Amino acid sequence: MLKRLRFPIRYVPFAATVAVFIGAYAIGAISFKNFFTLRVFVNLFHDNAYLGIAAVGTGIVILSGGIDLSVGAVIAFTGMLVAKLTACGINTGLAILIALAVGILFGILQGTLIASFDLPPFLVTLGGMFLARGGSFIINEEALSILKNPVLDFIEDNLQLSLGNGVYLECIEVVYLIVLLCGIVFTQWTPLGRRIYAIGVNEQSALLMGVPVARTKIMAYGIAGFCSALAGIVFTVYLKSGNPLNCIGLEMDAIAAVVIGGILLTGGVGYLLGSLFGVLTLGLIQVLIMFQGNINSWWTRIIIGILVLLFIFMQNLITKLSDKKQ
Amino acid sequence: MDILRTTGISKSFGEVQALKDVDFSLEAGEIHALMGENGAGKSTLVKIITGVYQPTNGSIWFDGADRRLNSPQEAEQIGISTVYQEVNLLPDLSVTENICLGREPRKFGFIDWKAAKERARKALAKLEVDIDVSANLASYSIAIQQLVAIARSLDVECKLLILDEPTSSLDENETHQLFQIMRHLRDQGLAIIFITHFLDQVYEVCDRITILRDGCKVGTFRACDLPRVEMVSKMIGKSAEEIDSMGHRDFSSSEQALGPVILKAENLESRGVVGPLNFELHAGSQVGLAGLLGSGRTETANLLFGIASHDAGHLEINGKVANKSTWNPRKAVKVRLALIAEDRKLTGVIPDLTVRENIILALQASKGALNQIPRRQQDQIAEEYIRRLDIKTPSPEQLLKNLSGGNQQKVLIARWLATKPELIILDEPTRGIDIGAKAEIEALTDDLCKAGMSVVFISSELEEIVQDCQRVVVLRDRRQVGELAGTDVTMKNILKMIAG
Amino acid sequence: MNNSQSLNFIIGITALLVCVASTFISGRSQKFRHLRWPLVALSLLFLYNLIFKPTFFALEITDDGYLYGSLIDILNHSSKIALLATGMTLVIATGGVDISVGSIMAISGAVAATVIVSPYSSLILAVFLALLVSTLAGLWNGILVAACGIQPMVATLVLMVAGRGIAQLITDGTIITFHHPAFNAIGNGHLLGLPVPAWLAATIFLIALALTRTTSLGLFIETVGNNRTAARYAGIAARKIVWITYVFSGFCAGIAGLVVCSNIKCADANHAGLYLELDAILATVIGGTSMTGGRFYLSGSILGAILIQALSTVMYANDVNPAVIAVPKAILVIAVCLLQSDRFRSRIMALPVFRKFGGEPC
Amino acid sequence: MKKYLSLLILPLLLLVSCKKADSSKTITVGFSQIGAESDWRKASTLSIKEEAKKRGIELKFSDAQQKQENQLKAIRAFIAQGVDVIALAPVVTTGWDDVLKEARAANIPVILIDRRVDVSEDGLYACYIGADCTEEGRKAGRWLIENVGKQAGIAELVGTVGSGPAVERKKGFEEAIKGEPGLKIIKSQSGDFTRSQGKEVMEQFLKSPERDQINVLYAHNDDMALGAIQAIEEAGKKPGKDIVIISCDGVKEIFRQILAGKANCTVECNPMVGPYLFDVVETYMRGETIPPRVIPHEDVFDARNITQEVIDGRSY
Repeated sequence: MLKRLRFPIRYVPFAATVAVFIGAYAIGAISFKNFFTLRVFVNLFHDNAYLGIAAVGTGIVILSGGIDLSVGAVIAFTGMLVAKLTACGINTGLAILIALAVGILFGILQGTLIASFDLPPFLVTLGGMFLARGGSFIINEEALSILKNPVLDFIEDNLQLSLGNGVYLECIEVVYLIVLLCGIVFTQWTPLGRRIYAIGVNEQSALLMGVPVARTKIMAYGIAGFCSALAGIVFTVYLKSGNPLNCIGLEMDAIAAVVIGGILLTGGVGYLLGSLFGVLTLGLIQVLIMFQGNINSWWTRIIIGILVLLFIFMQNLITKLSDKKQ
Repeated sequence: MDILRTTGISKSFGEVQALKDVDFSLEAGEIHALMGENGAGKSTLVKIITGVYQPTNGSIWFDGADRRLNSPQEAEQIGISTVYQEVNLLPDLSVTENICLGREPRKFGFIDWKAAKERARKALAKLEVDIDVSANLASYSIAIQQLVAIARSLDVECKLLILDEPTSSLDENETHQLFQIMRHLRDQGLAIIFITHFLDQVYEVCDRITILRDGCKVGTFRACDLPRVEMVSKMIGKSAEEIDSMGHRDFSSSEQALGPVILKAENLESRGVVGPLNFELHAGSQVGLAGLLGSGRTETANLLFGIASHDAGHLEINGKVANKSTWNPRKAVKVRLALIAEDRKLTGVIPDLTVRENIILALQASKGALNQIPRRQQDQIAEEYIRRLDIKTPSPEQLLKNLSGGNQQKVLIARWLATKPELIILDEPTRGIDIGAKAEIEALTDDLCKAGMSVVFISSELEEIVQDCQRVVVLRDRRQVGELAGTDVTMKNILKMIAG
Repeated sequence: MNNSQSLNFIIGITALLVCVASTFISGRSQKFRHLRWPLVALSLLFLYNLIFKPTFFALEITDDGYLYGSLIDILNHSSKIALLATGMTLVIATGGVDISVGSIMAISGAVAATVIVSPYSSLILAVFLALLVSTLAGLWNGILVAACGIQPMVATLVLMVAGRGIAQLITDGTIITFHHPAFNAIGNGHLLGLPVPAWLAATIFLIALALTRTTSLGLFIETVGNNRTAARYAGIAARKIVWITYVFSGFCAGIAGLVVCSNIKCADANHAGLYLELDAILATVIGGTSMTGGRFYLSGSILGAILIQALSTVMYANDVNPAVIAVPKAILVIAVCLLQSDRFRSRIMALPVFRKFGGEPC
Repeated sequence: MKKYLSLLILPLLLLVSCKKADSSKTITVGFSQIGAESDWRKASTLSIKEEAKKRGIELKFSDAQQKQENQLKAIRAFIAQGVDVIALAPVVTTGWDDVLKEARAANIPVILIDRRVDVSEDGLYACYIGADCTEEGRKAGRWLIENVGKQAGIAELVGTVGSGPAVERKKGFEEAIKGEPGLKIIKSQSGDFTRSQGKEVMEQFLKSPERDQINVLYAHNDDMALGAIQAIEEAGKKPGKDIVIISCDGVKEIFRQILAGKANCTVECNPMVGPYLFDVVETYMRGETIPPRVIPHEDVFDARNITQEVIDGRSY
């Protein structure tokens, strides 16, 4: 009996998202020519890889019952850092490693403030956002391009796999998928991952059950920091430049993606795989609007708002229904 | 030989001194009861032994070495594991995880879920529980959850097992199962600290008893050398005679003519939850709701108070008919109904508000936001009830979270008495409350009845019901199976009905 | 010149002394504890200017007979944050958060401007409609949160995203410029020498204070924020309380929107109140209200607003690149919050150095 | 479980259904606009939309809301859609290499509007329409030298820090006045291209110790200038007299101010690029070679050449 009931309650929001994604995709395929092509599908991944990676980090933090608003700013910061370092003639690989290290440290710092002084995550990461954003302006006030860079060019020219008629599976979407996979394995099959869920469900109980709450939290934010930094690097590869104005407000997209993916903001409930469909759906909405091709900017905003709303409603509804069933 | 020795343990929270210089020792292979009123410091002592709190002074010796425990998992590592009073597990995670969290079996560094489930099943099997371990904990009853919690602590190699009020949400059989397990473990050389308010349970399983009062240790005794009455008097610092007088109530009130019907339920039902229910309650009398855990007692209370809405039948309180769709707590309060709910932590306590604010809350709510009770009056009310219920707090402005469980419960009772109710529903009012407070509350309810107030009394302790109620409604499997009145109200009859 | 310098200095010192004094007073009294650390920060800011930039304190009385100077600017510009923070405080106290206020500002401004330039141009109508619409926006949030039980942040995210779109829809994407003396007075006028926005903020603050403290609304809000189930069991209409706070927040945002739009004599749907919700939240938390809900401190939020604005004004005055202002802001916020956190204080105060400094954890 | 199955099937379906983009007769142009942040921007969008309608060209319009990532997505979408020409008003100058290469690979020409991009190799874009902001900066500088003279204390309201126009208009202006030691930029601070910021920053300028030396204001766009004018008036000074006001873009409102004597000069940056754009597009579709550079007609406006007619003639 329980076995049969368990499917809806646990997987419903996620399943709903998948359903809606497929639905939206079908609509696009029917109404626009050249929409139902491999290129569009691959572009979804290529254009949203950085968002996806950020969403993995955000997802983990949200599962731990926190929130991370610093994502966008950290992406911009790492971009600027890599650009600056390479401009200073430092080996690109090294620059990337440094950037990643900085990202992790940044996350750990935030985590420490939150965990060991119980400051509200919203606030600390907001501070982090200001810090990183300001920092990237201190590095350089205007965008820096990384042209003629052997490493990036190599990545671009060689690390790609042709799928026929001019469509390429490129490095960054692969990186995204790998990160996502690692994220899923991490959250579902490692003790630390489960601890993150545990403190997300109920910190007090988790503590009494012997979960090292503070350390786990710090870890979660560290991982998020890493993801943001990696997203920043992917974005830099994607743009071949760093720009302090990049990804303003991206954190909101990431959060939206995670929520749409069926992870509850209260923490402890949901699956990282959902974030994939959250990201793809957001991307899909944009592509649909672009294909439609004469929507005012304000309508774009309103439509996205409405769609987010629809998602939330549907999830609430379905979850309520399945609760009733139980 | 001793396995645990604490010397000169003291602990204070702000102005509240919870423990004063407590020496406590425990032998391997014994079941040791830790007794005391609420606020006596039992929970605090336990939390110190398990590393949740660090003592202000004093030292802990465990298993051959002095220990400085900074966290529960440090305690767990050296073999101290605990089952707390309120189920402290993770409802949104699976049973397996709740049992294995933090010590999952691994394969190449990854969790081996198959093995984990197996272990969970084994651990539960010891308690003769057989459930789907991959289902969410939330999908099981509190009793099961409690057993899962115990299973969790049995799952590790532990030398000292602490059971803090483990039986408060278990029914008879489950309790006896548990006791068997406890004895079994003791015989294997495990030391067990057992905290409970059920005296007979103490005498049933415990070898030694340590009594605390007001944060100080009164003494440690062999169970066989310590008569019940003496223990109680030591716990509450009152003489035996006083206690006798407290326990009894004169049945004159049952002889007095019944007042008008104040509560009338006809085929009252909420489908799939509880019902149909049929009973009446006369002003100035007590009706008991008897039944095993999960028999629908709390559900009934919620139905009457409008927490859950009934979808069939007729409910009339104080001459007001409760409308199916619109019946809610606010309306209930308006007709002079009050509910002191079972789950204090969740449904009653407002931790960050002061005692005063907590006391006047319901009264204020009934008056509505716009006509605020003048501050002076608020203080008077608070002072009055702190005195009447003998609530132990430094001042009315103390935050409620700094009070002990029993005193919190008293504050909640005060909150509802302040609304001058004519009908009050007491759902397990004495759960997790020591005998002293228990007697006080019983005495109080009697007085209230004498003063013309009616009481719906819910308790898993049949003695209480038999003693206090002229009329008992018996529930089984979320349905009303019968009603007893007057002289028929006896343990035997009730048990017969419950057993069915 | 010399004369005026000494005058600046005197003003500066008085300002500083006032701050320091109130710091100690608040430190002593149980009631205003939460104000202490923001006040310390403010004092430090003033001290810095007193030493390095006395002209910062320059105050003049213009020919039109109102005060003019950086201090007044702080008052003037902080008022819009203060307005938002007042509403935000109540929302946060119920355990929620409203990140749509910035967008609501834009909407309110757009509505007002559209009315002003329309044939039926009238101050009353413009203000009325703008406030009506923004209150409705608040109601919308309230319904999503209270009735549909959606997590506040997600619920308000919807309006945050869509709101600017709606505002642009109203203005048809243009920046509506208008010349309407009466309406301009809202953002630029002066009363008893002080700017009107400051008066507005003060009024709203007092209204909120009255609503929450002379009635039991405050108690109920704190109860709901602290333990919602218990509130319901105690017979409090938790839902109603929650959506009322969102409605009020929307209303405050509406007024803030009017102030901004009238201050620059145009409705800029894209930039009006952009990211201001963040400042409002910061102000609230700096003021000592916990983001998990429960106890709230309106006075603290106002002070927080002033502190945040003071910081950026000082930065402007010192020619700091606004893009970089984010950094000191972040540091300030974290610092104040650390000091507000009991755990941090108890750890720091444990150090012998701080023993005598009056910081026993409260 | 169905969900998962369909999930697996989806990519397969796609692989099967890959079809070449069939080209239709009507010209399709994809246009990626920066956003709708100002009247100026809106005007340029309008002019392109209307022109497209007039010429019966199908326009795929996409608003990036100030985000480069959105513009990249848009261009990829256009390529996938198989449009004939892509028009791009880049939000920043950097980071366009890859996507432009993709466009070239799909041999779709890209036309830049009102801002250049710096790319690693030439020929990544077919044509550039619009004056460069550096030139506008120079014009502003020259006007200052000719009309105000060689002695002045200048306050500068910079645009959004790091944004293309801000950087270039600053550069151009500084180039132009480099020769004149008498012209000093005393204050320079970002007003973020908005009126409110422009006003707030100007207020601070007017309270700074150097306030008395400021007699020229150079604002990177009209909106900031309009904000600053208010600030100056509130400070009890006369904009246009006590402080000469020069700004860029040339929107209706600033003309009114100039006519009223409250502002002095605005360097036009012509948003009405629609006609120019579609001329180029049509030449390309006819298979003729297209010019690498088209410069729309742009004026410098001051009290001498602004009349009511000019104002009424403006749509923005």
